[in-house]
Amino acid sequence: MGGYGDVKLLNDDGSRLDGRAIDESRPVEVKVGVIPVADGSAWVKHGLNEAVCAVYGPMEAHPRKIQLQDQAVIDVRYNMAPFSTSDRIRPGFNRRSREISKVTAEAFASTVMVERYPRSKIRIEIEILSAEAGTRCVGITAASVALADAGIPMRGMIVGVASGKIEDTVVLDLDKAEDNYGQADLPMGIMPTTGEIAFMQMDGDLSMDELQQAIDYNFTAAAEIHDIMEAALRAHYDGGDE
Amino acid sequence: MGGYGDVKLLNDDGSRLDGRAIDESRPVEVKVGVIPVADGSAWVKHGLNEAVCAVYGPMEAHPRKIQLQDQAVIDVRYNMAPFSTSDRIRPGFNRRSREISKVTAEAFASTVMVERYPRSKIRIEIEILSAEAGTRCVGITAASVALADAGIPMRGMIVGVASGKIEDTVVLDLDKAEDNYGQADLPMGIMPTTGEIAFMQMDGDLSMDELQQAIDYNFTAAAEIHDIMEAALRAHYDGGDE
Amino acid sequence: MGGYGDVKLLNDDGSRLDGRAIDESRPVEVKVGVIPVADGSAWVKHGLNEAVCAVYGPMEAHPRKIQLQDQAVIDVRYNMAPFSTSDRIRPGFNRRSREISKVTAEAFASTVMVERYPRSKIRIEIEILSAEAGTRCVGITAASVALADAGIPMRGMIVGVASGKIEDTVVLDLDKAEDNYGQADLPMGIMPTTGEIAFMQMDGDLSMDELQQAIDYNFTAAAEIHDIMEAALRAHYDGGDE
Amino acid sequence: MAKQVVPQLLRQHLANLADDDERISGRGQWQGRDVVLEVDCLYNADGSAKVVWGDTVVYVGVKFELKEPYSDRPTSGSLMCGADLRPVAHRKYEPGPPSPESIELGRVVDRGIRESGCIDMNALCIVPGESAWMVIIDIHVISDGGNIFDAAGLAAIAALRNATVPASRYDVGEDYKLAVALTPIICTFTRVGGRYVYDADEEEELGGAERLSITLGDNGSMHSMQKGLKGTFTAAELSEILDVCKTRCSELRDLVDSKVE
Amino acid sequence: MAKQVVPQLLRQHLANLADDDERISGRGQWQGRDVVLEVDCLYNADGSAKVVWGDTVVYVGVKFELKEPYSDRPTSGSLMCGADLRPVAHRKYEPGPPSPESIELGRVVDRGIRESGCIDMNALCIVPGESAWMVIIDIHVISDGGNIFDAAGLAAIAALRNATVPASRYDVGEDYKLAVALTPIICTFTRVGGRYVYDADEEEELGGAERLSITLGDNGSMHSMQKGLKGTFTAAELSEILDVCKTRCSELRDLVDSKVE
Amino acid sequence: MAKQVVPQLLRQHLANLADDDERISGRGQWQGRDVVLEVDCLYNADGSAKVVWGDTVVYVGVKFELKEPYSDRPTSGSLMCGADLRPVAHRKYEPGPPSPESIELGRVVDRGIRESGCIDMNALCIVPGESAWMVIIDIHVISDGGNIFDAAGLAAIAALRNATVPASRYDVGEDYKLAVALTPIICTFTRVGGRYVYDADEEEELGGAERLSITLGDNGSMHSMQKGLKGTFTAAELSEILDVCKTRCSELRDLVDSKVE
Repeated sequence: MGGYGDVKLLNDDGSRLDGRAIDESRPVEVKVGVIPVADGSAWVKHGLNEAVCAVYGPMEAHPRKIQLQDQAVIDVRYNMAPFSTSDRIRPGFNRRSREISKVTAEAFASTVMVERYPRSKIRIEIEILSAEAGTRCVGITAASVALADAGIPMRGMIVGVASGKIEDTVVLDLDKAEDNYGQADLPMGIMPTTGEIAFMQMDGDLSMDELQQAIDYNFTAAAEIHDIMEAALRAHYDGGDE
Repeated sequence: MGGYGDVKLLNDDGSRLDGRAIDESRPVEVKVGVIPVADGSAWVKHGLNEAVCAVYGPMEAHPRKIQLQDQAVIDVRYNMAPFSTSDRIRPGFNRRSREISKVTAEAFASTVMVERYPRSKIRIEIEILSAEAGTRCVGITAASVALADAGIPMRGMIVGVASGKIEDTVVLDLDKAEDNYGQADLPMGIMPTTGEIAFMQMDGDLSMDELQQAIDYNFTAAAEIHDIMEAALRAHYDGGDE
Repeated sequence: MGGYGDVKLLNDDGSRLDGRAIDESRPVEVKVGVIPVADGSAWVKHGLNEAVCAVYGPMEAHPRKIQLQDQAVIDVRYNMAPFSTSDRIRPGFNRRSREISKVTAEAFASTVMVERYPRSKIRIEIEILSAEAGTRCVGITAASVALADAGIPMRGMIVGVASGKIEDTVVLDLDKAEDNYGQADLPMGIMPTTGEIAFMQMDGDLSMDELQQAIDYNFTAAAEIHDIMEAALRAHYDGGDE
Repeated sequence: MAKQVVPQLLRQHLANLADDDERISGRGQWQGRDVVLEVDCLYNADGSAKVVWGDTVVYVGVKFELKEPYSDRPTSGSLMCGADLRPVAHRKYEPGPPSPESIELGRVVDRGIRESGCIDMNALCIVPGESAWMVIIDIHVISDGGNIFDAAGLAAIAALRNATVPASRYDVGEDYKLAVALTPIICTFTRVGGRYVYDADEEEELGGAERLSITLGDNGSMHSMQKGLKGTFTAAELSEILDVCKTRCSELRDLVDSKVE
Repeated sequence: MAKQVVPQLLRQHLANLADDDERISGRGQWQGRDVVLEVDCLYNADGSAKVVWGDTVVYVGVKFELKEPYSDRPTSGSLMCGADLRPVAHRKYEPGPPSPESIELGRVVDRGIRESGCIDMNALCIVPGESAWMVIIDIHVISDGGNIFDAAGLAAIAALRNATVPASRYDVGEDYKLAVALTPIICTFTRVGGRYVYDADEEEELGGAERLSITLGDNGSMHSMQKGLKGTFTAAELSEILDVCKTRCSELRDLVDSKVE
Repeated sequence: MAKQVVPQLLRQHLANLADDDERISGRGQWQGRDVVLEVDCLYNADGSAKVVWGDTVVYVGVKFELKEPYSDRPTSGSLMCGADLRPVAHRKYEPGPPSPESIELGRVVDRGIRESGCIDMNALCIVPGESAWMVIIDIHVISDGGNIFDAAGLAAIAALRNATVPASRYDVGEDYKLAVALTPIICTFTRVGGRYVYDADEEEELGGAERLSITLGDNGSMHSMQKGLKGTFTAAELSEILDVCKTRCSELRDLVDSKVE
């Protein structure tokens, strides 16, 4: 969080610079099956963020040393395309992407029924095409839909959502200016069907009360986005999309 | 191609700056067996270019995942020595070298009788010692002779040759100035014994007629260089060289 | 060696800048068992140098291609912590560390009874925490003690010692200023119990007579440090240390 | 990459089809798949295009950066074109440093654009010897359903023709459209069942042999060629392909024209 | 890294212990291991600390370098925090580029320190737009006996509070103590045998599930959280942990205070 | 690199030969192989040499670059010496980042040249604090038939003595010969069949033990030593070797002298 404090992020009427209410998410769109050669795939647009995800597998895990004897390995790559941000990103090794890939993989290892596929691997490939704050959450949402499209059994779909703090006010779903100049960010991966949290990071400055408010916003938003994800999957299998 | 157009590359009598005729190749010298520890080797000097090539194999292909069940893998490394150019080249990863290695390997996979050596590997190691335009072709010529020296059965020897365009004129075998300031370059790998083309790249600007002229020059030059290669091999096995 | 020659390194009374005699070592301290999770470990402070070493193994050598059929592989990593020097060292690949790791591994492969553990690997992990000239020697000393602590059978403990030349005088155990501005350095790995030399490098300028003097100093110092190492091991197993 | 034995069965099947002048997809020898081209589709790119070409999907984003010119060309901007065949695009792709396949793809597209002269490098200069634009073309293959060269080449030139120079972001004036004088187009031919076909799909590539990629400019002259993969060809075969190539390139150039203006 | 099947036996044993409100080490659910903190212990570091936390041993060294500020923040210094889980620290660690585990460790410690605002970045500036201090925190884990996050976080803030800005080494004045306004502390909780415990040791981590790391500042507000490893939790479980977290953080902050002033 | 069990048979054979004061090649204990030295043999190098030493073939190229001097040595040029044991040189070498073997080779040759003081670093300075020559020595082993240290060291000093400073290429005056005051020479001894021999060949290295490489200057003083590979030696053994070393170094220095002037 930049936390500069000298940038105005709320209008005088309490609304946000882009006109949203403090508990209002940016619009979310979901499409299923956008990558023909993948076993499952999805496209998610969340505000100005855009992500695609391909799922491959389950397949034999190789090299053998990564195999787990009693479950599948979840192998996630979160990657930002070079043109996804205002300043171009050089392709290649990137500490931020590695960390996000790790915690995203751990989230899905908690919800995919990995014990059904011993010694195998499920590849989740998340590509961020446009980034405007909140891409790790958009990637998680896309991955859940792609896993469902691939027919991988899960205990539920994880929804990526975030709340944060700007001008000492807790708000849902920070956009780029709010992320740059705000005071805190709390991205979470929530399974609305069970109430479990499979992914959580936080940085900035939050009191315990503010944390509770942010968590509440996230749960509400997750339920709403979950409906959009289900609708997209239904539409796809009814042959209704596009 | 630089294609500047403002650099004079032809003399008033139509000859080239180094005195060659437009259909005249730079001199080519070939030596066999210059790398004592290799299974086959060759040295080629083509104009001011100088290349050596070692061949190792056929040997077991490892790691196993690179093995092909019904044929040998051709593993080519084209490398420019750090001191081979006017500005020193840093050792290490290099996109140009990777591309040349790939297409060179594919050329030899087309002419070596790879189906005789399932699950094995043939290593072709091309080292450019001096570079003055046209090194990929010199490397191919050297590799053909080294393969022959190693006794690897081939459908024919590939000869590396190039033609190009300078001052709107198609000429054989560009030297460095012509390469830097010319309008087009067409390197090819030709098997004179069968008339097949195993390697081809082109960049610059060529009309269809100019292309035909350049191809004709290349075929003629390939036949001549093929004779030099054969003579060197004969001399080597007759014990006549050095 | 810097070998500038214009820096005064000896006092008028013939003593060194830090007051030591020319045949006097910096003080050496040894502790055993400082890394609880390792199979054996040691900490050595030698002047202002500080090193820790962990030993793991013998364990199965993998990947299999590094295995030796009739003996154990000695796998040494010598690494300088980023904060170990005046100017911070970037973590990662480093030619100097690779060379020291190689020759250190070769030294211990000469003294550990590797033939007792075919197809296995013994890992020696040397970490330099503070560096003030002579770290490769301190690392060797620490590794010997850590190997002993791990119960790995050896023909003897190698002691890391160095002599050098400053102001045309051979002296024992160069400190940082002497190393920077001196004329020669001769680090050695000596087994006092057998009189063998398992490690040796040298750079600078030494006559044959000076070499002999430097070797003599090193042998004497090695015997003394060997006593300190043995005392530390005895104290540790008697439960007497810390 | 794990290499599999290409089933003899597939090769034989493709050969039988070729004997009857047929293809596995039902297409004619020189018939391409449906192509959908979309431009200006990536929010943060300075120029962008998406191509859906059969089962192949490619995004291209163009970005500009201000750089000091090379000392031997003080008035010239520069061009960089790279491709990444990331694991998203096919189960056969693995993570790691750029593979030879992705390097080749980037360099072949690069050469076609660069050698056509469609961008005037001197027009990219802001202050001679001090600053000039570098145009960076990033090819991002999302789904490899065959013939990624042509899809990537098409998306690259369309993204360039869509590009806006972000002068205001760098405080060097107002944004303006990048001038792109020509529209070089790549066409790729693959030997399948013994003969050449245009626009091979995934199965045809798996059971096919060498590949010839040719870039033609607006006036029909050739700007790049590349022979890839195992196999050889003759000068006569090349001639035959070039005739088809002209027609296909014209059609695809018309498609680009219809989208960018 | 070679992954082993975690013995069902260990998991079962840990579950049985949890049922009886016990731990394998005999500790209580929220009881930590003994912690020994030492500062100013590395000769060439500008600030340093060593933490021995049960079987875990971590060194942290702080170094300063003069850099040109980023153009968009001309009056601001910078902070860099990295961790290396080198093979010295456990037989499970292998050489090579930074593993995801070491990247996560460095970034979690980094965020806790950075977001707490304990260092005034503008105070690190020497000449606006020209030179400012970069503070570099290097975490060096020597022995991984479990809960390296808390040991590394503790050593990092202690080393910072021990740090002297080496102005004389860079010819920009006299050395002075780095001003560190706050003492952010990390506490980590791990699900073991179905319930959360504080400060899991090596065996508990091997047989446990997800891990929650929380950084609290002096006034009790939260500066970073991180859920790691396989497993999920509920909002109610998080609340319970946060209460314990406050107490533990205070105790550890007192320990730091007792050593650095 | 795949390591093979060295056949006991070879070791035994070498020991038997040593007992009879013989070598596998028929040479005497201190006898080297034929050496052919050629200089000025690489068109684009500023200095060059080729050494054919038995079955070993090494090229060395010297290049110069203008660099800003290090701030702590503003009037000093610099020297860089590296070696690449590329796969061309033996079937045992694999592609990839520099192996420990190649790093050691480059560093041992570097130390011998650097420590001899044969090049006056201050004479490489053009403008103090602004520009000075960096001398770059690249060792390119083409065929490893044993004893690459001596072949590389010989080619390196010969290439240096052949070198021309390319001042005109950098617009800083006219080209001139690099001043090289001394001719340091490396000699390598290997334990084979229990005793030391000079100039081990490929088979002797395979069945031998430790290796001692010693660089002597013109006046007989020592500039570098390196013990490599598994094995130990005594101070007495070192003395014996040093006597032979002096003679061999003189002979090779004469060879260099005969070629470069």
